[in-house]
Amino acid sequence: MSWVFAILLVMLLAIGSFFILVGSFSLVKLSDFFKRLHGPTKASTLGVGCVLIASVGYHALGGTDPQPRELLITAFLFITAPISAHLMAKAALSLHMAERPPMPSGEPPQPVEAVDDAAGRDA
Amino acid sequence: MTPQTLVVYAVIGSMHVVGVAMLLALYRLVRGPSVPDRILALDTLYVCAIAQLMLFGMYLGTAVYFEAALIIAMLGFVGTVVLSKYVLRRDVVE
Amino acid sequence: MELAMASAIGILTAAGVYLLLRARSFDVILGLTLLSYATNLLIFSGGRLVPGKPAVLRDGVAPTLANYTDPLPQALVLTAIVIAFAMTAVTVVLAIRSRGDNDSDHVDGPRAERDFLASELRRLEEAREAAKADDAGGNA
Amino acid sequence: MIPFLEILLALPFVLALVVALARGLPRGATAWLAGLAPLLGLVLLAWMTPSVLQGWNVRADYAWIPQIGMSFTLRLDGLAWMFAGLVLAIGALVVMYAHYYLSAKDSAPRFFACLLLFMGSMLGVVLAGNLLLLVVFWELTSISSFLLIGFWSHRQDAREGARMALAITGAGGLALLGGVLLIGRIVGSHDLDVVLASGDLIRASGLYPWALALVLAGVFTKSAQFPLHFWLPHAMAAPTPVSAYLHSATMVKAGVFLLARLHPALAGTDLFFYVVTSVGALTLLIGAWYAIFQHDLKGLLAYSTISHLGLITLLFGISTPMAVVAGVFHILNHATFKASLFMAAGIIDHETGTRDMRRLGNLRRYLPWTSALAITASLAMAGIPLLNGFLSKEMFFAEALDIGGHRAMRDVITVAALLYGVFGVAYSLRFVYETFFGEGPRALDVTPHEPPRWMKIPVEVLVVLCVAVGVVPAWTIAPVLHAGAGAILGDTMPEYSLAVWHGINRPLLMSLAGIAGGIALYFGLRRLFDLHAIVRRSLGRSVFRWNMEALYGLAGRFTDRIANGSLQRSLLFLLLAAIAAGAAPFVGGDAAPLQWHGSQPMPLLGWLLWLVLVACAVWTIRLYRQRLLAVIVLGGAGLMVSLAFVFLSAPDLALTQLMVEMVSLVLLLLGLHYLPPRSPPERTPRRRLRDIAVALAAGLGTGTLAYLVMTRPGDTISGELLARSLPEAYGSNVVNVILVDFRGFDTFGEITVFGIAALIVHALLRRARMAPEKIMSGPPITLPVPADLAQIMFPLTLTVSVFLFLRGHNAPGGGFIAGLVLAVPLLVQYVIQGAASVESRFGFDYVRCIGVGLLVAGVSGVASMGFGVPFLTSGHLDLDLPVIGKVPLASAIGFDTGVYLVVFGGAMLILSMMGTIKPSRTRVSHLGIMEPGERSNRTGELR
Amino acid sequence: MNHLPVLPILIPLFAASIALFFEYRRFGMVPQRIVAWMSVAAMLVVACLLVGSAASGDVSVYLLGDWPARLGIVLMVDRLSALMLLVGLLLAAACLLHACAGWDRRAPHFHAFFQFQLMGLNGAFLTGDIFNLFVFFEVLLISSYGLMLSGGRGERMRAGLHYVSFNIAASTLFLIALGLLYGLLGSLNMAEISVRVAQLPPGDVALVQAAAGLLFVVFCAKAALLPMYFWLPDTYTHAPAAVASLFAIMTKVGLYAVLRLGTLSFGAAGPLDGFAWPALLALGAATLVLASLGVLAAQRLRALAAYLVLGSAATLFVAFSLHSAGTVGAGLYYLVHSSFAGAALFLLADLIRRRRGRASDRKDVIAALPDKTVPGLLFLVAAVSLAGLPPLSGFIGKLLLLEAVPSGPHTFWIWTLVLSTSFMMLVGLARAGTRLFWRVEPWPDAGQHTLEAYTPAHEAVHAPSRPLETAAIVLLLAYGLVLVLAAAPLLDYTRATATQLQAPADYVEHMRAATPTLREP
Amino acid sequence: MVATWRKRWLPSLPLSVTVFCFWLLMNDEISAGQVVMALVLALLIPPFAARLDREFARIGRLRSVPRMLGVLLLDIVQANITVALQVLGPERKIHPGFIWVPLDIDNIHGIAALTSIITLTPGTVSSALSDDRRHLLVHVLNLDDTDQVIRQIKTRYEAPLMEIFP
Ligand code: NA
Ligand code: NA
Repeated sequence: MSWVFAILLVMLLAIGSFFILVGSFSLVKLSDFFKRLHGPTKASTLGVGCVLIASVGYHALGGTDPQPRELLITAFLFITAPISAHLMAKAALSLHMAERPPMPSGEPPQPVEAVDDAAGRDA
Repeated sequence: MTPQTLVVYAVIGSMHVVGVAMLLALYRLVRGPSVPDRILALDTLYVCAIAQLMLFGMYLGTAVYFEAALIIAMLGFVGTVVLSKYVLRRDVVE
Repeated sequence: MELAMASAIGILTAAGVYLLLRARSFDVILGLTLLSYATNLLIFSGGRLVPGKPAVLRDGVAPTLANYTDPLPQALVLTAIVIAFAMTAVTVVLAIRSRGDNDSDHVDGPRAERDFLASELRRLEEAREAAKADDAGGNA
Repeated sequence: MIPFLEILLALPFVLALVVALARGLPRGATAWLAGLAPLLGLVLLAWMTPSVLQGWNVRADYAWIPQIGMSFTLRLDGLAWMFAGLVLAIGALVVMYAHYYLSAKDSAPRFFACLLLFMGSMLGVVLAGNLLLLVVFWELTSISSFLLIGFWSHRQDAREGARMALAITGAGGLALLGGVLLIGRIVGSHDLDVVLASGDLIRASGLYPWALALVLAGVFTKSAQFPLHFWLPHAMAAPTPVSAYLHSATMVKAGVFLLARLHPALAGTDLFFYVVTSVGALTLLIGAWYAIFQHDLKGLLAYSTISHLGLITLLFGISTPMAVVAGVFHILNHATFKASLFMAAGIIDHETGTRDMRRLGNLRRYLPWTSALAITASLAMAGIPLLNGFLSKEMFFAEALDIGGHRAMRDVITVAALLYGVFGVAYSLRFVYETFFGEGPRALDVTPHEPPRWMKIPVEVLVVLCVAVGVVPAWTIAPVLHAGAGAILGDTMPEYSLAVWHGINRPLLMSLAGIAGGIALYFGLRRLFDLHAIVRRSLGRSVFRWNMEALYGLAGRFTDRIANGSLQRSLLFLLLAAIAAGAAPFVGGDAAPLQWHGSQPMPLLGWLLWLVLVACAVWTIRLYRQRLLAVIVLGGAGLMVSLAFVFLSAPDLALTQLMVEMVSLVLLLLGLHYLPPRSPPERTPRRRLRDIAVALAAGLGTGTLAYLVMTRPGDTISGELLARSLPEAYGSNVVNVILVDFRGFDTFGEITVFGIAALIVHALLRRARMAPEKIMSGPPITLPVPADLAQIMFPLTLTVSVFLFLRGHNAPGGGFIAGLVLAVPLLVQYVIQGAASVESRFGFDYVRCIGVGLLVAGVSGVASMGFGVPFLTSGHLDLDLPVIGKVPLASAIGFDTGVYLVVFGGAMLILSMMGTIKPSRTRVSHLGIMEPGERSNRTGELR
Repeated sequence: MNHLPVLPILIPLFAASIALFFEYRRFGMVPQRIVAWMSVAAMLVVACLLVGSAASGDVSVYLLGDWPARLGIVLMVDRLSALMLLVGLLLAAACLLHACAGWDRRAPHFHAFFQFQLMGLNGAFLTGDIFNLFVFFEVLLISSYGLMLSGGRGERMRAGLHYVSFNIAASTLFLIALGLLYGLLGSLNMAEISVRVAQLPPGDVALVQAAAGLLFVVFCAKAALLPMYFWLPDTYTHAPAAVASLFAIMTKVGLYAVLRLGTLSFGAAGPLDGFAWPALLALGAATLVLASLGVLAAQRLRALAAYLVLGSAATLFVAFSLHSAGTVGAGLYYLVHSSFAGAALFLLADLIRRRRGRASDRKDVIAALPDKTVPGLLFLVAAVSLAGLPPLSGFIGKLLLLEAVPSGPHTFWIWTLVLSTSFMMLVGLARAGTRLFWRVEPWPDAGQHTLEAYTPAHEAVHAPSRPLETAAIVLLLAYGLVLVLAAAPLLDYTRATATQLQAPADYVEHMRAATPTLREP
Repeated sequence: MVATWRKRWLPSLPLSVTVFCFWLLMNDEISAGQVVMALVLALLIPPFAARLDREFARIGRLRSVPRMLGVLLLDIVQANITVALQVLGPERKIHPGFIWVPLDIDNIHGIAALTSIITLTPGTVSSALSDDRRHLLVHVLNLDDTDQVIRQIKTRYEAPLMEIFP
């Protein structure tokens, strides 16, 4: 392995882990659920993506795994992350009716009920 | 120091960083306050786990953890989906 | 490393046992789940803790315990996980059937539930009495 | 050689069966069938009489359990012959009497079957030549007498009397068993001949007191000796033929029979003498005294029976040869007059509708012949000369006066004997006077008259015997007595003369004094007290009842308090037992000290993950009352466990744990829908503290044990597994090879468990209608975007599933994981698209899928058996295909296919059943408590 | 290749799988019943053959997967295994007969569960591998859950929840013990474990003992020993009849495991030899006393039967804990007896329960009992047998046990215990019998309460007479009769079994000597 | 005839191709055997999976795919950095908000793709689709200019997607 590749890998790893960290950090730092919801997308796109690319490169160079199989992981993440985010947002919206913006057409918000026990904040 | 060891150090470092990220997610998981927060935290933990797996595979120079990472990427969202659906409707399968 | 594993096993066990002793079916199920984590880790560590040597044979590496971890406990844990899952499924369904049929999710059934409600009422009553007494005392 | 003895014994049992089964027969036929047993038995006995009288024992021997010296040995010696004759003869009379006695409502087959059963058991007792066999028949008499006493089962006194008799005599039987076993230990055999020949050995043994006590416990309970006599009067609730039989010739005589039987082996010590004579004397007096105050004819007779049995016991206790002779003689005499008296009492009851002497009287006017018979028998009971009772009583007096060596005892017994004479006359007089003389009868519903001719015949026969024996004993009873007593005494048989007149001697004077005293006592009592007003409660019965109630109360309290049906208690004790068992080896004086070994160093990352795991576990506890939150946090713990597996070289485990984690989460949420969202608060802090203590102890214990094990150097067979995995099982993922090959059998069981779990879920939810905790308003939500995305996922996940399945043998994966990877995406479809939509597109029969899977796995395992190798032996084949090249095929893949199908089918069955529970039409309020009007529908079953 | 040892596991597996294809609603009950009976018959034949070959003292070894015993899983058939197998199957035949009276129709998947249950039982008796024992325990437990719950509702669900939760907790403990044992000894083969225990360094003995102790706690919990029997009365009371009677063998599985491991793995004159017996003896005795109190206290006939089963298990603990060849031999005889007699009483209790209408099998409620003659007789026989009265098998069992108690300090109190508890059971059974069969109308002085609870004859449910049910009970009681008549040969067998258990070296030798057919040893 | 056959056995060529590539990518070596296996799966799985389809994909021109992917990649990187800076900076500078984005695209696959893209781009999360599928609710982490966000979404993503999924 040459230094060039090594440094490239190190950079990828650094970027990746940085964004993963920032993603989690935003979970802790931000004050509102919808703000926090933006965090994991960073982790699952650029964060994990960089690590995966690093992994592809590392295994290809090391000969342990010639195929760029990690791309499949990215593919799956790119399909599943929106599903998760969409549903979490929907769930949160149903709990926070007040924050829900009115429909653009002016009709009232859909009466989405929330599960009352889910709103419970622990004592 | 060889390029190899440099990368290994970087991998180890990254693993620790991701570990810290998991701790941060843990904070949200146990603190809440709302249920979607916890769901989000669990989801984040899963995402971090993928990174950990890949990093550990690099550290060992083996591909045996690929399947596990693939599974998390492919199905880790199931928990999130089901939990969110529960919050939305209680009836997970309608 | 063993210390961490053993302490984790211990904590999971303690948590599981505590929940196991609760009075509601769902809590018991949660306790059993925690216990099964502890158990799986314990069986697993019966093969000693060997990081980074999965028992997937590689070319050119002698198939000995020096190069690979002990695979047998892993196989045992796999079986244990599956069985624990099967049992969880049965317990959950049983819990909902029991609750559906008996109108109570108390593990000891509706009678225990009635006892519980009665004691809750008594407690409330006592609290109210106490409050009243306090009021009276305050007024005096 | 005709097996006479066997036939003799078998007759009653066989006929009992015949009578019981012959339901449609006329009553007369039933009675004749029943009577056949004693009659034929008597014939057989007569056949064997010559050899018995010549002193030969007739024996029959069959091995039963030779290992413990239990054999089916029958043995007819003089004593047995005498008793058998008594049992059969009186049995025959009782059958005859009973035929007329039983009313149309009573089930004759049932009665006679029980009676014959009892008769057979009694015969067994007297014929048994092996002590264990004797115990068998002994307890059979208890059981069959229980049935007889409780024959009128609609009456509470009958039920209680039966239970009391069974309890007391049954307990005595158990004691006897203990005694017999002890004798067996001393002698080394249970054969009666051997035991009887080993008297010295037994008496010399240190176990003798125990053996004696236990045997006597059997004897005394059976023959109603004080203080366990009280069951006998209560057994009077039985129909009179039963009383006549049980209390004259059989049940109670079994006790004294045993005393006689084992006399050679046990008697002859001071212990024996003092215990038996004093119990006998006490019983004698108490029975007689109480008899005076009974108002019920049968009650009076019962107490008199107790008294007479006391007398017989006393005689055997005295143990001199003459006393034994007297005892045997009195057994015979008592049987005859007591049977006739009971029958007479039965006739009176039958004709007047009452047995209460306070209402009877003057019956000689109405039933002259019966009265004459009864009066004669009563006089025999009182011991009036020229009747048989007189002879044995006089022998008793003679023996009482003749006791040597025990001066004090002699005096006591002499006084007792005199009192016995007095009391005996008094109660006999009361019986005669208040029934047949004086005024009355009072307030009867019927006018009494003589019973049917045939009903009196048994009484007549017996009374004639009383008189005959009393007048000419030497011509009538002498050979019988000789045979009976001779069997007990053997060489020590004394010279005695049976005659009415022995001149004026002290016994005669005692007799006369007794008669005079008795008359004086009865009439004196009558003058002093209103006898009719005295109501005696049975103290014994009260004590018994009280004891039983105490026992039931104790049992009830204990049982309720201990096994109170609380799951928490069950679990608590399980945990405590486990903690105790785990800690026991390390506590105590000689326990080995623990050997601590060092731990491997742990990287920081490890501690980070450890922290996550532990925090998740602890917060699950903190949040457990808010169930949804607990489930989410628990998911974090599960993920961390998977990661631990990853770092500790177990990729397969990690995969499986992950998959199971996801499915479990779904499962818990599906379940939570039908459960309250929160757990109510704990009741008592003390309880919580206790639980915390137990939890900590369990955790500490498990953790410590785990640490100690983990840090020890290991020595396992796994090295060989690693070495042989690739060359012999053709797989490089050793864990998977273990699962499908080395220990494929475990996996077989595991998938069976999985399949069964799914079937249980199916069975439980198939038709269940359950009220969900909360029904959301509006139609099901649609999720078009996630649905679309998940749909893209689906074929890809299928591909991954196939991939994991095929690769499993050489890389992480395998049938189980692949099966779940197939199931989970489908589940996601259920969640996102709704059950109806998915199931309309995929017409899976998951139940059959499980069946097919199990069959595939089984068949692939069985296939190897065709090649002469064991089940599940793997084969390997390298297919050389064109284009593709070499394709390695391991037969284990067939097995894994089965696993795959079972897991997929099982997981889907569970999840789809849980997802598609039919909601009950009743709605629940937000508290989860149904409104009152809706309760009827709550069972959850479809109508 | 002699495949006999594996057949008792495979036959029910295949039968169950096939039964899954014949769903009642489409095919009716007949195909399922045919499958079930063919399976039971085949297993009975196999079991007889196995008993025949084991009787000679031979230990059959079956190397699954053709791996040497230490690597793979091994099935071992010695006298004990063969006996347990046969007893279980004979019992199963009667239960199946009872179920075929129509109860199988009401419980979805009954026949599949039933066959799985037999598979689990047979597997547990046959396996020579301790983890495989766990697996078969789970198979038999989970199928017992199925049998107990399928088609049920109401209280049975709650009782089932108890049963299931308790057993899962116990199974968890089982796993913990196995994990520790494997970690300490490095083997799962029961015989191999005994060899390794014998070579244990002194410092590890206490650890192994702790693990073995946990294991024994599990088995004792399944066998319902104090203080872990609380689950049993409730469960057995609420289980359907055929199932409750099949459960009569379930407590015996725990006992089997105690006996097997106590004599083999942790016996064999190793450093652990006999470590558990004193405790088990004391607990067994205490359980026996409590069980007899339970018999007295039981308000329902089914609870009474449950306590009798409990008492029989406790008696067996006493017998086995004395660990002499004589007591173990006697205990095994008693085991056979109590399985059959207990099962018979459960079936009978159900019969009575249904005939008494809403009074059910409650002792404290007076109710008419239509057609009581046959049940009454059967009850009499079962009660006499269970109370240990002559001349039935219970008496012989207790007699053998008393006879076998070695002379020594224990003799006195064990005799007292056995005899006095027999007495209490006798009293309890007599009371139950008189109340159920004799007290069929209230007596005149009965209180208002009694009169209100009274179910007169015309209100009693005339449950359709199902001849198969009675036949099943008669069959079970007939087994008892055979036990009486064939006591001597059976005792020879059980004593030989005990001797074989006491000298496990031979067993270990057989295990080690077994060589794979194709592979290298 | 051919159409029904195709619909039944080869319901979606893109899907078959995807499965084929997926298989080859997933395995650690490409051999003849693997290619055959990939072909088999590519033929077997889509008919099976297609049973789930509610609305079949109408796929138009694929010309704009590479360009759009490039744009997306660039946006993801750029937005990641932006959002990272926002998160690390003081929170008061963040002004989040919801906006309803009116949709012109009506192909459900297109909508799904658009939603995914919006979510995958840090700073925006698509939270709900109106029942008539005409509006998409988007949460924006830092909402300075509503119209600009809407415009960007519509031009950068919706337009090319409408080409791909007409
Ligand atoms: Na549902
Ligand atoms: Na985004």
